Amino acid sequence: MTDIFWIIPLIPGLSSLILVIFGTKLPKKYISIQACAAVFASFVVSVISFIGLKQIPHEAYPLIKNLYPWIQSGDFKAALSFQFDPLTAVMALVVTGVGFIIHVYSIGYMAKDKSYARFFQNMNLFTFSMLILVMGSNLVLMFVGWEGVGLCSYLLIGFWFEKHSAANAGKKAFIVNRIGDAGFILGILFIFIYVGSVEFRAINEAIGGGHITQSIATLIALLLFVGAVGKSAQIPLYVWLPDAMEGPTPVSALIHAATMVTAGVYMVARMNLLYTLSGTAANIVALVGAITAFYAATMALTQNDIKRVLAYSTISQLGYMFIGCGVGAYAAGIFHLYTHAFFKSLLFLSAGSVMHALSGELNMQKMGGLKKYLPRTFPVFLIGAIAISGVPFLSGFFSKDAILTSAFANGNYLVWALGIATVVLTAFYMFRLIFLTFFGQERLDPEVKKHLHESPPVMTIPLQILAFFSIVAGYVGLPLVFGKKLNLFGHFLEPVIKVSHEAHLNLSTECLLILFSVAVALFGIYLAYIFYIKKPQTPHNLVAKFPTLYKLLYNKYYVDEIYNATIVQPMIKGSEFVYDNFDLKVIDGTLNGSAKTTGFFGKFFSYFQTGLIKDYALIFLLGVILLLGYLLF
Amino acid sequence: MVPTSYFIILSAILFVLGAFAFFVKRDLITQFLCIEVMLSAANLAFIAFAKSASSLDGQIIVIFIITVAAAEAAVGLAIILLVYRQKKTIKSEDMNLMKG
Amino acid sequence: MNSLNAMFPLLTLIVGALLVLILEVSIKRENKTYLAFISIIFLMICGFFCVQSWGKDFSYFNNHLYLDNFALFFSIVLIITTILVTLISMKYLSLQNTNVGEYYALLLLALSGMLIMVSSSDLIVIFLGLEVLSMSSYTLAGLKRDDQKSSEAALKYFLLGSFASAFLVYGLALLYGVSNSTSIAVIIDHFKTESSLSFMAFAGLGLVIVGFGFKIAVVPFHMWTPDVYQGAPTPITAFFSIGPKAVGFAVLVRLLYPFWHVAYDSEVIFSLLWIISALTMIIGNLIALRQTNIKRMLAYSSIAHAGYLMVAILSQDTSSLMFYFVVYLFMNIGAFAAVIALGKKDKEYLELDDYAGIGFKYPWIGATFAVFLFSLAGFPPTGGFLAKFYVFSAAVREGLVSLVIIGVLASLVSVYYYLRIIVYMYMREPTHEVDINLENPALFLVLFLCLYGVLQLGIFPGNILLIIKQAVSSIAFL
Amino acid sequence: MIELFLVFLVFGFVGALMVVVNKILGPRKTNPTKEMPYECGSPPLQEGINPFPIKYYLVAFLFLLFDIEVVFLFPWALVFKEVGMTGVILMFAYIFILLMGFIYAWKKGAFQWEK
Repeated sequence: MTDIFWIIPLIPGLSSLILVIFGTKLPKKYISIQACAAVFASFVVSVISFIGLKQIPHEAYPLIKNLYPWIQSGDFKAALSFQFDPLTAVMALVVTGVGFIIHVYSIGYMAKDKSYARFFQNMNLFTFSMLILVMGSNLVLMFVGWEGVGLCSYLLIGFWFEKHSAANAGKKAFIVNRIGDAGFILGILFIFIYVGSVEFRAINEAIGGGHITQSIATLIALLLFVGAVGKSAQIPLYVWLPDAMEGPTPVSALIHAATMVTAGVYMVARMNLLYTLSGTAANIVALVGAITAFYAATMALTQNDIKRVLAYSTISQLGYMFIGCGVGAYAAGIFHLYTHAFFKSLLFLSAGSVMHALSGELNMQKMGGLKKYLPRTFPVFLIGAIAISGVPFLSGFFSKDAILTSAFANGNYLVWALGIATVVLTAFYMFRLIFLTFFGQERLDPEVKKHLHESPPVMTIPLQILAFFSIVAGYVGLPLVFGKKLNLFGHFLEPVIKVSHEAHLNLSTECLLILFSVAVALFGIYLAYIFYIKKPQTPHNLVAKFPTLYKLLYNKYYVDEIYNATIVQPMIKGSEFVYDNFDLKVIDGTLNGSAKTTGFFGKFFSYFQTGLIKDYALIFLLGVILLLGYLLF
Repeated sequence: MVPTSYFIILSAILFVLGAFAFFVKRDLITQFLCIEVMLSAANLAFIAFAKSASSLDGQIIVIFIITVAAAEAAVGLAIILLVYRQKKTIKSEDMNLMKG
Repeated sequence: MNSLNAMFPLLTLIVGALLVLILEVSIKRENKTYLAFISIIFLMICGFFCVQSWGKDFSYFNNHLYLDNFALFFSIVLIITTILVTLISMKYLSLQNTNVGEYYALLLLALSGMLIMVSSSDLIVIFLGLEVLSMSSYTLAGLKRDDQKSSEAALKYFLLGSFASAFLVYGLALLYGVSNSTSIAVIIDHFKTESSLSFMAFAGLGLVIVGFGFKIAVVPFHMWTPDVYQGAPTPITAFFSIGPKAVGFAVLVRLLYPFWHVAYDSEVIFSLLWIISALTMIIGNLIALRQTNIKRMLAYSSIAHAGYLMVAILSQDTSSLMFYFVVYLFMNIGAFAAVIALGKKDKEYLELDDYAGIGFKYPWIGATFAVFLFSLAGFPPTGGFLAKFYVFSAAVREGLVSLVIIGVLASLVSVYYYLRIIVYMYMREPTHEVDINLENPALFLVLFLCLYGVLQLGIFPGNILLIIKQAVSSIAFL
Repeated sequence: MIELFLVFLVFGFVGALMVVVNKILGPRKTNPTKEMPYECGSPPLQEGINPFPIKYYLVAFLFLLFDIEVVFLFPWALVFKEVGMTGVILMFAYIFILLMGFIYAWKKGAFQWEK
């Protein structure tokens, strides 16, 4: 049963092809059924092959299926061949599983959209390319998938291209990703020069055999990491992700939270030997990850648009994954990828359901008190928030904790500190989001409120499934406190992740670390609680009701003020400052700047294209003279 | 006995003159004649080399080139006529419908 | 093997051309399609001869005409090009009142000129072939006789073209003076005997490179390209964008490959071509950014592609060059066919705005055009990706890393303007009514063939690579 | 061959210089009087060149072509004995091609003087 894995990608591809050809003629119902069925089928196949994989001995890893000797030029070979090993299995399960749930959700969400077929066709195409990316057994095939997902995200971000902003967001995403891809291509070329092959096995053997010097490894690793930075929206190439929220919400959930943006992490984990060999590259990865995590979290504080908050939080969580990979805890990084896929898509989808209920309203300041109107959406949203903030016994807690512990264990205290700080911020902004949206007094437009309704079951049931997984998914990777045996996830990945230097802490330290991170998480929630539930109207009421307690309450209020003045305001101010100056001016500036300069040069050169024969002849002659002068000297 | 290099220098002078006259002149016919000058410069060089190497190939080649030049003349003049019929001018500055 | 078989392809073409001419003048029919079919038949026969003599190394005129597999490969590529161009021309001629039968005869003659060029290794014969090609091209460019742009294009092409060929001839004269011969092999051997290249030799080589550099349109000898491409009838533009380039590069291969093995002084030429190639990639792509006329944009893009091909020349990897040409043939003719498809009686849609919303109005044309553009931009899994990949990886193997980096960046720039057309086709509301003439089976056949070719080469390139390997292994440098 | 190179260099640069200087310094404006051909100061009575009818050009081209092609007959005559039968065949093929061209021109009506 282990040799059928190669059909996993083909099923969505086939379905997408059918939709391309007959899409416009088929009835909506059929389209949705086919699309979901295709993804579900490949999910089933993934599960089967996963079970099969667990039965065979580790020496047989990875399973390789050669379909066609694709490229052969001289000594360069790249086969059209898929591979299946634990890492691939995890990715395939996440992509198909979460993908399936999101497909189902989209049935309800896109129900009224005119270009229904185009949407599902693109989603299937995306699943296809993503699976190619994770299952390809060589870098070239991986690159094919890499480009494919980029293209699909471009198409899906610009899905509502009538909106000018959507079209622009799509273009921005595309251009930024091209910058990353340049690095990626060069990385592949260099690997080919120095290894002589692009097959992952050959590369690993070459590294294991010590055919690659450390400096070369660093160069290649950094080039590849440029690609990862572009795809996974890290500093400085993250700018496209927030704008990408112009796309439909399921797209944001699938592509920009669960799967595509994690491709970079997958790539780094896949090339883990390379990064381990060159310590510098690994450190840079960890550092970039940590900085991004913190930076994005600070920016999430001030956003009022639900989806943008989530987008920044995604960037910050991706930062965590890169921390994991950077400090050598690849298993932990992938583990976080896996849990994050659940709770972040859960958050996005429930945000989508909120939008759905409020007929497209995104501004949190215009919400509040929705708890009673959205009885089914609220609890799942809450679960997602708790999970992401790292409260114990939900999935987010385990993965985040694993990453932070190993960061600490490897002695990257700066990274660890940034991580911890990010925990506070994460908890804070997530619960700010919760409180502003579901608690407090209503700030709805009466117009919106008139047709305020809970989403249909086809949308809420997927949410509940995801919520379930967000709770339990973590238990496959219990922290080392409970002994290495119980960390099934890391154990499962060991054949792929050959790094052995995951430094171990003694029990007490680890427990302290865990408790500490939990404490800061709860602290963040508490802060949010104080500021967005307590503060607004409490004082006046209390003054009116209980004059005797006035002083005490006044003091409490005073304490709040202190909190506010000392912690929150500087944080908010700083993040606003960062957002306004750095993010908007510098980075967008450079992007537009580069576009402008190329445009300018184009103008400059085409100025010589006067259309006059004599000028053409003049340039021709100057060319000849320069050429001869060059030759004769 | 005139040394070959003299012929070569003469042909080089002819060639360069033709080349520069090509874009100094503003009249299509004249520009075309400049090209003919360049071609005959090449012919001169061929003949001179053939003579110095006392081999016949060069002279045959010259015949080929002359033929080609004649054919080019026919095609070229036809095209120039076509343009003249449309624009009533053969100034090369006026041929600027397409640019940029 | 010295045998008259070497003549058959050429004879076929010439007989065909003459027959078409005579029929044109003797049977005065308004509908010229039958001439197209006649010329296609002759092209097929010619192709048949080429396939027959594969691997037999026929030669004639004591090796002034030598059909090694290299020559045959390019001949077949060019024959396919001409067949496709003939197919896309049929309807076009009657729609855009270019309705002259000489058109097909001239195509055949141009093709014969190109066959002479690729299958000879004597520079004078190559020059004669070049002139046959050029004169037919000048006339073809001006065939839209009452369109001012067309005749202006013909004029510019003619003047600058013969200007360039004058340089070529003078270069030949100098080389002849150096080595008392015009056969490439003899010239190179003579170089080998010398201790270092004389001024004359350098000047001659330089001028020859200039002459062919004009044909393949590399910077700074590219100025004519956009104007000629824009003015000429669109099928002819498609023809220009492939035929002359292919032969130019074939000749450069024949000329330069033995030259690389001249131990001394070859690196000067090498660095020169390095600069030219870099400039071509950069400038071509940059100017293409700000074009709004599709034909003009494709012209600049073809300049850029010449730059990539120069990279292949520099990395001395003929197979990647040839593969690039096969792919380039399909994707470029396909793109031009899609452009032609958007036309009706006396009206071509060439501005970017005309393409707004085409993707939904004519889904099939839009989708195929998009595929060709993706291929030109070098996206997997189209052939364009593999072609670029081969060229660049070969270059990296030769250690031309910096040039490859320039190339990759340039092609990143190029993605933008290729993509802009797709954005217009799928993401803009049409500004004005665009209705096109759809009963054009030959054109759609071509679109389909090219689509098939691009995808086949992108996904299953195996077989063609084997053929190319045979062809490369047998390049004869006589 | 140093002279050759010097010639290239000197003429090249001097010529380019002149042209560029011209482009920079020379005034570009022109007026009808300036365009007028100079006929001893008196204004010209008619167009400088009164265009020939197109027929002249046509005949001239054809004459030029067929006249030049004949030039190949002389070398053939020189080596007639050596090349022998093959030469005859090839030359006849050559003549045949020219003949076809001639017929084409004829049928096209290039020779009929008045329509």
